[in-house]
Amino acid sequence: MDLSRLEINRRTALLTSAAIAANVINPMRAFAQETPRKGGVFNVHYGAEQRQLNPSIQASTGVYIIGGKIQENLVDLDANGQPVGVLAESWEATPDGKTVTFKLRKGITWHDGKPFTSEDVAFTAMNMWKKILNYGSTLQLFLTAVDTPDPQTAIFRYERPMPLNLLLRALPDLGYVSAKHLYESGDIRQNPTNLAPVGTGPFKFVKYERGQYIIADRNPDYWRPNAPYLDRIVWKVITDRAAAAAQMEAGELHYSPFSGLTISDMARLGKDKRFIVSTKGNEGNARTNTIEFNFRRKELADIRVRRAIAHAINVPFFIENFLGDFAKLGTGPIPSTSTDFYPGPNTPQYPYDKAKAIALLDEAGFKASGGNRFALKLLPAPWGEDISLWSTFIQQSLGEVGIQVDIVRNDGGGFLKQVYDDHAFDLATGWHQYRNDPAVSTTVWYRSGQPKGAPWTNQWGWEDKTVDATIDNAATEVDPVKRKALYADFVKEVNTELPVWMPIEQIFVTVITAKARNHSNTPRWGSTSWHDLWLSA
Amino acid sequence: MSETVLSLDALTVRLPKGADRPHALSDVSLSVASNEILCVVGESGSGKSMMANAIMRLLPNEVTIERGRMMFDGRDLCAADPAEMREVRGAGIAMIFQEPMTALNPLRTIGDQIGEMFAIHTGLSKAEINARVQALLEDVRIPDPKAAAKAYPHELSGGQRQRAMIAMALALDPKLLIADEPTTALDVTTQAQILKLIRDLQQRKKTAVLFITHDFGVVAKIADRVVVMQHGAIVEQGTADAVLNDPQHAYTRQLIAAVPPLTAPPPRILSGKDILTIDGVSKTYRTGGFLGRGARITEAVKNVSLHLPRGATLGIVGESGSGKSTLARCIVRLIDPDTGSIVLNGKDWAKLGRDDVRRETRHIQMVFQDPFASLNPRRKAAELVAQGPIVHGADRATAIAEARKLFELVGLDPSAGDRYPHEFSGGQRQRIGLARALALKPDVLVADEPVSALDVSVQAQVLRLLAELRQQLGLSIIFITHDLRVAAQICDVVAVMKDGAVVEQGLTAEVFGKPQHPYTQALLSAIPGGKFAREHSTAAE
Amino acid sequence: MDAVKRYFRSPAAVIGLILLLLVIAMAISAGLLYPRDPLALAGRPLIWPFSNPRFLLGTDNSGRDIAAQIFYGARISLLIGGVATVIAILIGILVGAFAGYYGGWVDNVLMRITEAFQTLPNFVLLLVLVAVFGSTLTTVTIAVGVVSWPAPARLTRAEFLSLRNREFVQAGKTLGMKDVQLILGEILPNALPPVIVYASVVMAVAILLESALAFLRLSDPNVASWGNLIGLGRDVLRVQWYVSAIPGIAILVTVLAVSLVGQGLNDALNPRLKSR
Amino acid sequence: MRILSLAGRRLAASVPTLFLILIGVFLLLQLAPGDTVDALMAQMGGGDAATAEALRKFYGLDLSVPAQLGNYLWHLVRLDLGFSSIYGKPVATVILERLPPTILLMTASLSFAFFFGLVFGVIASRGVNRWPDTLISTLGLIFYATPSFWFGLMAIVVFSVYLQWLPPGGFEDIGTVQTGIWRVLDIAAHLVLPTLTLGLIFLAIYLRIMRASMLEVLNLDFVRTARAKGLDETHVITRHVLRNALLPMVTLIGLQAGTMLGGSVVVESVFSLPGLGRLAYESVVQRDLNTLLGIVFVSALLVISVNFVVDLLYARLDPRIAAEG
Repeated sequence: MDLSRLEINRRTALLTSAAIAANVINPMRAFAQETPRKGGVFNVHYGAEQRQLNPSIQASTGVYIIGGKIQENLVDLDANGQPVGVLAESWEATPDGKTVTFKLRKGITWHDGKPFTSEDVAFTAMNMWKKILNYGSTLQLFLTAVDTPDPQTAIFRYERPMPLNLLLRALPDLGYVSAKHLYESGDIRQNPTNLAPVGTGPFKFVKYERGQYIIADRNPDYWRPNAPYLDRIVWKVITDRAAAAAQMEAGELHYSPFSGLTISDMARLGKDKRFIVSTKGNEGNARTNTIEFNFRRKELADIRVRRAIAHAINVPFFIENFLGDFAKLGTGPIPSTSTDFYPGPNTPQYPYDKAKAIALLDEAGFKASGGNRFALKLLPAPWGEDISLWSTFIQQSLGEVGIQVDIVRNDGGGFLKQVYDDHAFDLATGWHQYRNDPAVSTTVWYRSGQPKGAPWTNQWGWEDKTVDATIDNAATEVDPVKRKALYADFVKEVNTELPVWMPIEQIFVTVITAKARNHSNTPRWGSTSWHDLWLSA
Repeated sequence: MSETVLSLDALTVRLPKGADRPHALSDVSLSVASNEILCVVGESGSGKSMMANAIMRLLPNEVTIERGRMMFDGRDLCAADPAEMREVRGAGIAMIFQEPMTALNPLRTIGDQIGEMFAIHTGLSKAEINARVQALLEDVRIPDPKAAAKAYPHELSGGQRQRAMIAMALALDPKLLIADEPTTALDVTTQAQILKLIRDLQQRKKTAVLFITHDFGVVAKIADRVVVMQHGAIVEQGTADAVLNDPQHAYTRQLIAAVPPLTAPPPRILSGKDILTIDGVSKTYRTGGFLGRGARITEAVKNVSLHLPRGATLGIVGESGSGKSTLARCIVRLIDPDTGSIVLNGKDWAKLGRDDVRRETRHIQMVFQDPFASLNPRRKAAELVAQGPIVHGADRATAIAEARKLFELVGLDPSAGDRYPHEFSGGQRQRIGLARALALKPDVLVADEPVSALDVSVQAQVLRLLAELRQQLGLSIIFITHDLRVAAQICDVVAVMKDGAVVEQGLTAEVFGKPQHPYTQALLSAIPGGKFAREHSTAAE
Repeated sequence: MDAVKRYFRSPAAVIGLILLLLVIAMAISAGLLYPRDPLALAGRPLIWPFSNPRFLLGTDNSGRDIAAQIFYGARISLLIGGVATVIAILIGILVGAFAGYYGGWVDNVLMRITEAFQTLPNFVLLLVLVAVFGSTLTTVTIAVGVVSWPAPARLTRAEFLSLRNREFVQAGKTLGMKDVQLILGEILPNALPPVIVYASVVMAVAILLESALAFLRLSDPNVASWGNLIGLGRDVLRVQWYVSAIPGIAILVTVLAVSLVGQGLNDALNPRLKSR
Repeated sequence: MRILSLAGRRLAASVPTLFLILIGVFLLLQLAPGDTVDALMAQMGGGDAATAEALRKFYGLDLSVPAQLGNYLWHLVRLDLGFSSIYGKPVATVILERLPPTILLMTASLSFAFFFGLVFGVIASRGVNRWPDTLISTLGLIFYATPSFWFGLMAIVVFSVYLQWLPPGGFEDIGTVQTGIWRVLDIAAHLVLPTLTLGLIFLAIYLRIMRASMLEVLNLDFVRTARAKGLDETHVITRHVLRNALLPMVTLIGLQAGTMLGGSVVVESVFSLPGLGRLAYESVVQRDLNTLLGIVFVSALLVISVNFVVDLLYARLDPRIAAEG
């Protein structure tokens, strides 16, 4: 059925984006300078239970939503995305980029009363960030030592130059500090503190009922004056999204982070004045939907087939009708929200062109005998409603150009093993998380030589020397202007070769009660400490 | 003097459409006086039980009383409303039933169920009721009444349970007691005790008893007056002596003639050689028990030795539980005996291995008791008979043809071969069973209670058929029965078994004429209507 | 046959039969009425039923025609229900026959295994089987079949235990028939009717199990099954509740039909032997 | 006492069954693609091969399968269910935390289904083939045919969102700390819809079994004797028929325990109840072998103890059982 014949109607019944747009533009309706109200309980929807809560050893939004309120990072981002000190007051790097010194804030104590010193920073960096923290280990690959001349100073020594703007961009996610005196002895991974975190943050951990809820109360001796405002935060474990939406409407939940509800519920609640639904406050957690090609299949090794597949899928129609205003057309691995590194739209693109797709496939020599040219196995990641819709859409679109697609469902463990370890896939699709800097978790998708079994890395059986070179140079280029240019070349190269196609760019959606104040005021607000959050009556 | 307790006047009961006849009872009129036992006798399907249920107004809801009156205690029970009927049931008219095994609630004690009669109809206190229950249990001569009151039905024997039912029925001294074949399911010795008990209680309490049976011996033993029923109508009515010794209606005469007399016909000459000798066979069962401890051991067959002359019929008689069936099954190796030898045509059957038994089994065949259960309902009649030869290698066509010939031999229409077992009557099915056994041309035929499930008249026909076949085919038969009268008719030699052992054996005329063993004597005297059977036999000769 | 007459006398059985024939008709006519692949993109997603003439029952959140999926879904549910039932009944009869006929240690061992399957919550076992062997149509069908055999096994064993000592079986033994001939020729034909009637219960459970699996997104996604549609509809439940409601009703009607027919068969067919 | 030894023997006979299940599931899950470390990686959002290797060694997944099975059974004999990789706690504590909701849900649904099944079964059998019977039987069939998750979802939409009578999910109201009677009422309110959803299918089954069993007992001889004693119909039923008709219902409880636990997987995920059912689903998805086997072990114990109680109940109800055997 030819898509064009479809009566496409701009304003689909599903999403009256006019209403949504209003929310996106000015979530913070101009209030007369209200004085913050102290007290109150803030209930948070917690969709997927994590195995532990310490952000120093696990970098995932699922941990930050809790651990980020109890433990604090060295550096975070301010309202317009620039680094701002939290545990660190100031920092400076030597011109050769091999030494970075942090001046720590004075008078900060852990929740158990012990003082916070540079020793904690050194211990966390060397034993957690370098050895256990996912992505942290690659970031701190060349970190040799952390000197602590005095309790307020921590000096990071690197073997190879560490670009300051890369480090400062990475630390908000990969810079949470744990207490040395609690983790010194025994295996860090099995330390019980991981399930009852102790930090310096505005909220102190109270209780964790597995499968039910987590409670944290106000930290009376928090270092920021008269903060936090809230008395208590309760994270409620609700795995069923429809049930979570019901609890939001019943007033039992105030906030559902990181697109926790279904698309239709988010659209519906957007029209309800009791709630604010927007992507504001999630710019730091941009992600793209992928199509990963397995070059071990001879059809996919042929660039013409990969391009034909890209041309065969009407991405604008999919975004318009299935994802609505929470997504937009992607142009490559670096999303447009990354102001520092986005190379602009004029890199090789693959707009929807069914005729061209068919031509390319014929040219590649795969004739359509009886409607099917060849069959492909598509393995979708099992999390994310958008992924399952996107994989169905791929199946339907490729079916139109004679490529039969069979979706193979797996659960979490099964998906990672099949795709990134056994390479038992033809096409795969999931999320690529962009974390403020391409070097953090983006270039690994293209850099060759990734160890077998490492998820979300280049397991496509594809290697390109020039791309590798560009990546390595950019990773160690100190000058921000030169670094940005290098990444622009990187995007051009990978978009031409197309080992992985990233056509859709999405930002997490926040659904929060209209009574909340000082919310969504930084690019990664969901993960921050909420020290200034309060609820009006 | 006795005054009429119950009188039925032209009672007519309609059956739902689709039944084999329009009316269960048509124009039944009779009356029962106090201090009198009226026996209602007739074959199965004559409507005698239906009448009992009609009187108690306990008919199944699709069966309705069409017309007629049932006068009891000055009231017409046909017109009585449910509340009135409930007063009559149990207090006015009491009833005991045929199957003692299932007539009592398995989950409640005997004392409790008898006590319930008082609880329904009287205001007596708990203590008084228990005392009355104890008195009743002594009245019906139950051994150890105190224990019996606390016992559950499954802990009592068939006879004891029937006594409990009688105690329950007579609890409130009802004017009328209806007994629907109370002794049919019991052994002949227990049956004699129960009949005596009913007779004594009836005379002492002057109750009117409506006694329903199909056994003329029982009629002869206890009836004051007799009513004979056929197809729902009364064909003859009168005093016991008149009806038994001078029957007017042809159907009554035919019924009485069918009752096999006790005296044996003149003995046949027997060949000297034995075709089958059983020597020292015994079988013990171990049931229950956990890892060997606490198992209950029952010695079903104890060291039995018998011999079957060629062409003769050896009768094995005894009450239920005497081990006769187990012995029969040991002979055909359905059960493996523990010890002893069974020699057939010179070969010891007891020692054969499983495969040899399967090959040799053609020489000895068995006919079973229950006409409904002994034929596979899913196979056609001809196929059933032809099964044996087919298993032993005959090809299907000749086996089926052979089967049709056998149908004629056993007195069945050959074309009936294509019908299914459920389309035949009880008697016809036993004939099919017989044909199946004869298809393999066996030397010995073992018949385990072949006729005890049949009506008297049908019983007589099958026995006659067996006698003819014995003559025609020179068959040697082992005939197992609990009914001494049947044994007297058909068996040349007889062995009496008790608790797994043979207590007496010899020529039928001798064993029945001059019984040596006290148990045999007790058995013979317990046969109801004994003298009637003897006198009648001389008359009918 | 009077059993057939008796079957049609009960109204419930007739209604059940009509519904079942309706579902079967839907399954057969699916190819004619909806030639295109039911999973293909047919129009805008989430169109309300009866609001657009081209889509009588509207479209789901992947823009697929719900009516087409209901028709094709009939095929899948009947297929999964049917095949799984056959597997369950076959294993059940095999285990039940041997345990019931031979008794002794054979019975003990087989009963321990049956008990093990029944003690283990069947849905958990189903989850494990699907997690291990993947969730394609064949694996799901076999898994559902393998999970539901203990009940028919128990029923067959009970039938064999009661029939084994029946006189017509002993007669067969005296005629010299081997065990196999006795089991297949004599006992099985009489043990089958109640087991066949029980098959309707097994089928009803099989269809419900498949839809529950699909609801947890563990069923075969390349197939237009009712369970998949319900699972998909779960995300839009609050507004477009019809996406889940329509297939839910379809499952309800099918299982109802199968159970009514089963009950009707049971009343009409109670074997001659048992009713005496 | 006779009954205890009988039921004791039954308990002993179920130990081999238990081991059979555990070994079976253990070997089966080895075949599943990916292991708990992959699942952990998926949840952590990434990690390099080195960490994966360390984790595998930590969870003892590097040993050979027989070795893993061996030391699992060795621990099991000492009632140590091993360590849960998802929750980083001993499996026993994880299961103990999740046991109360499941036990509460199961007992509530079982008693709801048994009680109403019994009542409606008796009513249906009294007015057989009249309107109460046909109505109840058809309702029973409709409940039997309704997919439980679908009924659950629709119930949430109607009762908790639209009518706002009942909470849409969860085991109890967190945030506001209640004690004593208020907490009990709160949990009860949370369990109303899940009990209705889980209990519905079993209500239909008990209803049919009770009706059939009542009809069968009503035709037995001792009921005719009771009527001949002058008992009115209600007394005949209460004093004689009911107790006999209950026997098949009681045996059914034993058989249903297993399937009910299976059903709770779906109901607990729809109503987000933190019970064993959902824990089982999560442990399969997360490939947490120890927790799954722990659940299988505990649910098997649960089913076996339910059967043990059923045997005692049955022996008390039916004196014939206590005597022989």
